[in-house]
Amino acid sequence: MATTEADQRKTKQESFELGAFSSKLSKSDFQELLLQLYLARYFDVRLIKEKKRGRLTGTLYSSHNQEAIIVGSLFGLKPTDWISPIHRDMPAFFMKDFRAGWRNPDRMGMSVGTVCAQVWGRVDSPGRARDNWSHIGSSAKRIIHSTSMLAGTIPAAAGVVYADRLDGGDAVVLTYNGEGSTAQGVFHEAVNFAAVHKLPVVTIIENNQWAYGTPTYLEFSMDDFARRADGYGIPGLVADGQNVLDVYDKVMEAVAWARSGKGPSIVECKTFRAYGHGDHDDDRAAKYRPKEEVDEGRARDPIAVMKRIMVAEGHMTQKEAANWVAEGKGASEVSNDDFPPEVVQYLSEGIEFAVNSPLPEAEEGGMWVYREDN
Amino acid sequence: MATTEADQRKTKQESFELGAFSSKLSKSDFQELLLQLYLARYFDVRLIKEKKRGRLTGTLYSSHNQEAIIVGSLFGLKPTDWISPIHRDMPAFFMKDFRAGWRNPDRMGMSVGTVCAQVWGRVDSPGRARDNWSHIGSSAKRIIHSTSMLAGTIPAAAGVVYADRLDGGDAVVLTYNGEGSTAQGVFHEAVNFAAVHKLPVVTIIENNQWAYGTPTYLEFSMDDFARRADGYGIPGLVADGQNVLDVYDKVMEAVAWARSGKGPSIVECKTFRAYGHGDHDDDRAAKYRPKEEVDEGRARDPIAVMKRIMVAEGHMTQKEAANWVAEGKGASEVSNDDFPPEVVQYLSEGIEFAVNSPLPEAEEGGMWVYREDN
Amino acid sequence: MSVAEPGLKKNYLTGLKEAIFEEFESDPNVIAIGEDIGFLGGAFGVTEGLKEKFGPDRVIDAPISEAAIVGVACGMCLNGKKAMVEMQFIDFISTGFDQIVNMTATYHYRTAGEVAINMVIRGPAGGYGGGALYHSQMNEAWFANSPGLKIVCPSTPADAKGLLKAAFRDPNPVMVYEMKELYRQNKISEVLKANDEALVPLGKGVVRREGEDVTIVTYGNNVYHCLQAADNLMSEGFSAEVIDIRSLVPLDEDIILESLKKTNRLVVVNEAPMTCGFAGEIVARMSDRAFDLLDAPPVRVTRLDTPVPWVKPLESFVLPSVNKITEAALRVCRY
Amino acid sequence: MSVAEPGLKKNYLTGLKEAIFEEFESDPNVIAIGEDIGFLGGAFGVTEGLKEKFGPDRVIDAPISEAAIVGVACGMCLNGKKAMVEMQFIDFISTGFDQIVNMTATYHYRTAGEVAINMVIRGPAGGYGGGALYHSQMNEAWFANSPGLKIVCPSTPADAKGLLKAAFRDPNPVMVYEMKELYRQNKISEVLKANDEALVPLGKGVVRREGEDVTIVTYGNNVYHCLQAADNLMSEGFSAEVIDIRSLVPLDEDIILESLKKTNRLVVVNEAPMTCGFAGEIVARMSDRAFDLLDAPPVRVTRLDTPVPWVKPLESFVLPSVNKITEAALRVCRY
Ligand SMILES: Cc1ncc(C[n+]2csc(CCOP(=O)(O)OP(=O)(O)O)c2C)c(N)n1
Ligand SMILES: Cc1ncc(C[n+]2csc(CCOP(=O)(O)OP(=O)(O)O)c2C)c(N)n1
Ligand SMILES: [Mg+2]
Ligand SMILES: [Mg+2]
Repeated sequence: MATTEADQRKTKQESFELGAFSSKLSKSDFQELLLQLYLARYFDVRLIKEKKRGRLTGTLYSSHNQEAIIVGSLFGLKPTDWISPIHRDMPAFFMKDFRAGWRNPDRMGMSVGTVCAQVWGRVDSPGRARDNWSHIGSSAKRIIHSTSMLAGTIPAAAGVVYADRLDGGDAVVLTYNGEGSTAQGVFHEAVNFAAVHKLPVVTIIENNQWAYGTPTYLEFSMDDFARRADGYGIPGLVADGQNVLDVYDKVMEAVAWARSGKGPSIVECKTFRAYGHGDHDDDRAAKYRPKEEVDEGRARDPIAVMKRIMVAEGHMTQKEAANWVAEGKGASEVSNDDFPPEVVQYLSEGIEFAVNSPLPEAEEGGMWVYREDN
Repeated sequence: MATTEADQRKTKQESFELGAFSSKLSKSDFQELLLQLYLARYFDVRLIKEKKRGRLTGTLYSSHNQEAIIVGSLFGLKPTDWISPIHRDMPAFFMKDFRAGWRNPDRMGMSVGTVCAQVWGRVDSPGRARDNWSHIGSSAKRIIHSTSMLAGTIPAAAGVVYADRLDGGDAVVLTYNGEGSTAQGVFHEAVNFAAVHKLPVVTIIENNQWAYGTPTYLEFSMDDFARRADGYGIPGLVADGQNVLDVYDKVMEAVAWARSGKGPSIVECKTFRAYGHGDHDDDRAAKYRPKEEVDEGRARDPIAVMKRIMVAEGHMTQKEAANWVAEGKGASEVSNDDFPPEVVQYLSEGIEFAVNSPLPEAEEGGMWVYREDN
Repeated sequence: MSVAEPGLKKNYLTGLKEAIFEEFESDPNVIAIGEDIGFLGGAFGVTEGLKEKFGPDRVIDAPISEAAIVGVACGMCLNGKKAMVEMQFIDFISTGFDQIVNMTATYHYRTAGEVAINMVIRGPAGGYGGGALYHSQMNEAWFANSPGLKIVCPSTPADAKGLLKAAFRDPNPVMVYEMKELYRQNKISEVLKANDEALVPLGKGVVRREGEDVTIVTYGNNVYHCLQAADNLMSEGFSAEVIDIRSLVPLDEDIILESLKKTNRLVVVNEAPMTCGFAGEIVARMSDRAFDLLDAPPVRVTRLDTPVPWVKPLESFVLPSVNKITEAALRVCRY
Repeated sequence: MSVAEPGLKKNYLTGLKEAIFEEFESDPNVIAIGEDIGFLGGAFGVTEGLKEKFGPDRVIDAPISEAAIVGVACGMCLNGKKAMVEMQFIDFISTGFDQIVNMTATYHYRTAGEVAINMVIRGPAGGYGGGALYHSQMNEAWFANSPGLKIVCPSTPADAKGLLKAAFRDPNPVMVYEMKELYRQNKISEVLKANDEALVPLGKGVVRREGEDVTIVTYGNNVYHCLQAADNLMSEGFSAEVIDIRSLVPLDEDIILESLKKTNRLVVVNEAPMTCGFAGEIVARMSDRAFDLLDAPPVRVTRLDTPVPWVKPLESFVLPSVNKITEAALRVCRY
């Protein structure tokens, strides 16, 4: 699978030691994780295809190459835990609490159809198509409603678990943040608040090296972003964001720390934004980022990394690994045949639901500014 | 001079080793520093007396017991350096560039009369009495105009030296901040920006253990606030805020670092707020703060500490040290006789100027919203 | 903290206190967060005793982080709490601005009614006390232009209590502009009702003085200036009706319309800068809805378009005053 | 980046670009700071090529820190620079809000004229593009209610260039609301002047279409909706005068008054929420100053008091449209 030179180099660097949590996973857990990586990837490439076909408008913010962060961080959560995803975490909305069964309606995550209805801007989206892309949420499913305002939901995440703790709960909240967004003042205020009150807030940094057109060295001046944690007196962990198991291990460590009452932490997941900031930016990104950097950043595809680990652990044969080769390919280079059929099927049903959902009535635009009942 | 038990205990802890910069000071430098400590203290107690006498209205934010921070940090600055003081640093406005001569009109600091006119709310204040207390400044004197918005001027401080560097200057800026104010988002944004651009911004934290009625453990969760610096990849120093020489050494270290192009740093000066948040808060502060804590916090008066060092260094005799005993006394316990006459004289002239300055004309209230000339 | 002792006259600050203590008492989901509201009891003492009584979990001495304070409160509300946010001075709300207008205010709208944020944001506001630029603001217009927030501004102890209680009970975020110059003005003290009896509905104005010749619409501190101006007008032979709208959003337009039917003349008074302030909003609504009723230009008396300066001559120059209101009303009456 | 080629028609975006490049060229103290304005050239490409041409010292790709961006720019201006701040979308200004209204806007006032902050804050604004709650805002009223700021909103390429240039030259902080839906509308392209010739003074409105029966006052995107509405009105037998005020603060009241002398009827149109929006300000000023001129109620057509929703039917429901303007104007004409 190691096709490019950079990939081969990286492959050699890879150390596949399993951590405290991942070493307890079963073969079927591994298989499930891999399947989820495929699904997250498929979500991404399928939407691009839909847009190319003209079935879809609006900007797409791709999680391509960053799927291990979403999948690995969600895998060990309790159903009662909260999450606060942002623009690059779209699959998280429907992958939360996947362990309860992808199609289980009582699962503490959104249905894939709901999320697709959001992408399509239809009335069956969680917010009835009032705000776009990832700006949805569900208090019933314990997903904080995201907004455009970067880092703007971290205080709410702290508030949600503060309330939960008061009510005797043990919920943890994961907040997802691009590394660039952490320059926001409110990031500081919220993490500091969580530190003071030892709140179970796990701050995941998806350090994909770029914030739109700005490289990290113009955003902050540390090599490991996780060191930001030292400034709050809380733990800061670094995870290999391409390795779903390492993400799982580090996040679970942080979650355990949080759940035991020790407070917040930061988990930096090192990764790389494979394409443009959004799909509108793909062409420009090819100009403002050096090709070598991009090639190197894409080389360790999380699906490929997981396959290598599974082979090494004896959970997969080389032959099986060659079955669905979605890794290392852009949206235009893959077809449905590169994905496990259950993944294609699952998302297709969601899209089916979405396209059959109508637009909201115009009058809804004037509704729900206030709640009327007292 | 070590009168209370706590004082004796602290005295024993005191280590009087001179640092890289203070060890180069002459006897007259020591004398000057001590004189400046007296002056800062006298400013404080005299204003309280003026207010008690009914000559003055408005809240007074006392720097009592924290004077070593102002005096020590300003002592080694170049005239071209900038400062950004806040509510607790009132004497800094006229003590900047004191080395050029207290009464030198070309000095890069405000005249004491101007500052007194500000306290009295008269037209000869730098802002013609438009905003109160420390909310003054002077671009000619390189003092950033403070506002009420805590931490709100740190970005401007970064901007000022960014501009200076572009123009080929080597100015450093000192920003003064209460430890509580650092919880503001804009503190984070500005320090991060300075770190990214390696700007010569020295962030002084006056850690006086309280932010109004809130103790530090509810403001942040570190023992040494200076560790906040680790989160930005910049140096963080701790100074004994009661020892003017230690403040001088640590700030000069930070200034040298900054001036040589290495970038920003944080200098935490550990001190204690001797009285209320403002004089309106004196009575309440006596309730919300444990007496032992207050006694211990007041025990190492910066004037007393400096005298002990001067005696130890042979710059002062025990007898001389007993000359003006202002230390360890509240405003109601001291008289002019407890201060060197030049100090009393200097401030009295300033007050004289202030009380002879008229109020601004009412119509000025409607002026200067915009600059008219193009 | 004594709650609603019958027969005793209470001041404005006590009205606020009683509202808070009663709501804390009756609903265990009520939480307070703000700077120095616990150990100190708030800069003005509005929450004195609250932390002792209800504990540090429900009464949070927050770091100096207005954005996080609002956002944390918003998260609490998202998870079943009713959060009261105290701004130490309403002027400092600017650093929490985004969390109010983009996060909190829009929550119900963008979730299509799923989530209502039951938050109260309150704090000392207004000038006339020599507080200067950053301790005198009336910045309610920023929020009136930000859909999703309700805004009230009580002028009496009973309204302070009743509107604040109503704000707690309302499922939406409600901002309470408290007039700090009225906090301890004993001459406006009055007997307060207890519990549900004390409630004052949001969106209902009140006629403070009846009159025939001109309608003066105002709120907050200026209610008293307008009442004095009405006295002055009387001696000039004009009778002014003074309406205290109390609630800006929603606004009781009918009470103004009713009055205009009688007086056919309108003066609107408030402390905020004139441009895009709430006085202009009232004028604009009435110019449309009551066009035929108006026999004279509807006139505003507001702060000049300046910040609030410090020393008395300057402050008086820019803020509305009894004289300025009287003059404006005379101009309108004599039109 | 080509500057002012004679005879060639340029679009709105190019107008902005030319203004920036010319000002950078002619004054070495001009600096730009914003998110992604350098390597990327800005989200919309307004500053494309600027960093290459003038270097990273003068063109700063800032961290995602709106408050620091404004504050750093303010400090630069305090020390002799002219700083241009780009907000990636004007919606994100909310997180830099305090630095604008309390730090920057008040600087000249609180220093009694010592320091003027020569800052330009500009960014893409406005709806009609499906940008939803956080990429569609017109929040100019917040700043109109914050004394010390000037505010402009150009609707044509020449005004985009000329007002932006004037903003650079003005010693005060000036906010430029750019209509992103107009950025690349080639049908409004026009020939642009160069350098000083291109300047458009702040505070001067312009009559976009002359008429006799009703005055429609507006700015930004809605200029075009109003012109279309004027066509509709013509077919109903009414001739509408359309005024583009271009500059909100300061406001050219005289141009409106002059028009009202002729038409005696007023409709004001803008995109912001109605309550405390700038449309209300214009109505309030005219109700006072032009009371005797008005033969019908002055009417506002604005966004409903809601956020801007995403999908087309919803967005159209809440924003002003040609139809809504036509109807309102007809109501006024037929009054
Ligand atoms: C407060 C705020 N400022 C600016 C933006 C515009 N913006 C949207 S995404 C983005 C870059 C985010 O970079 P990063 O946080 O690293 O996340 P990534 O997109 O790389 O995952 C910017 C500047 C915004 N949404 N919110
Ligand atoms: C943004 C903002 N929020 C709140 C306040 C009110 N306030 C003024 S001083 C103060 C406490 C400051 O504490 P600290 O920073 O530790 O400084 P100290 O007074 O102890 O020197 C507070 C909360 C303010 N001025 N600005
Ligand atoms: Mg990133
Ligand atoms: Mg302090």
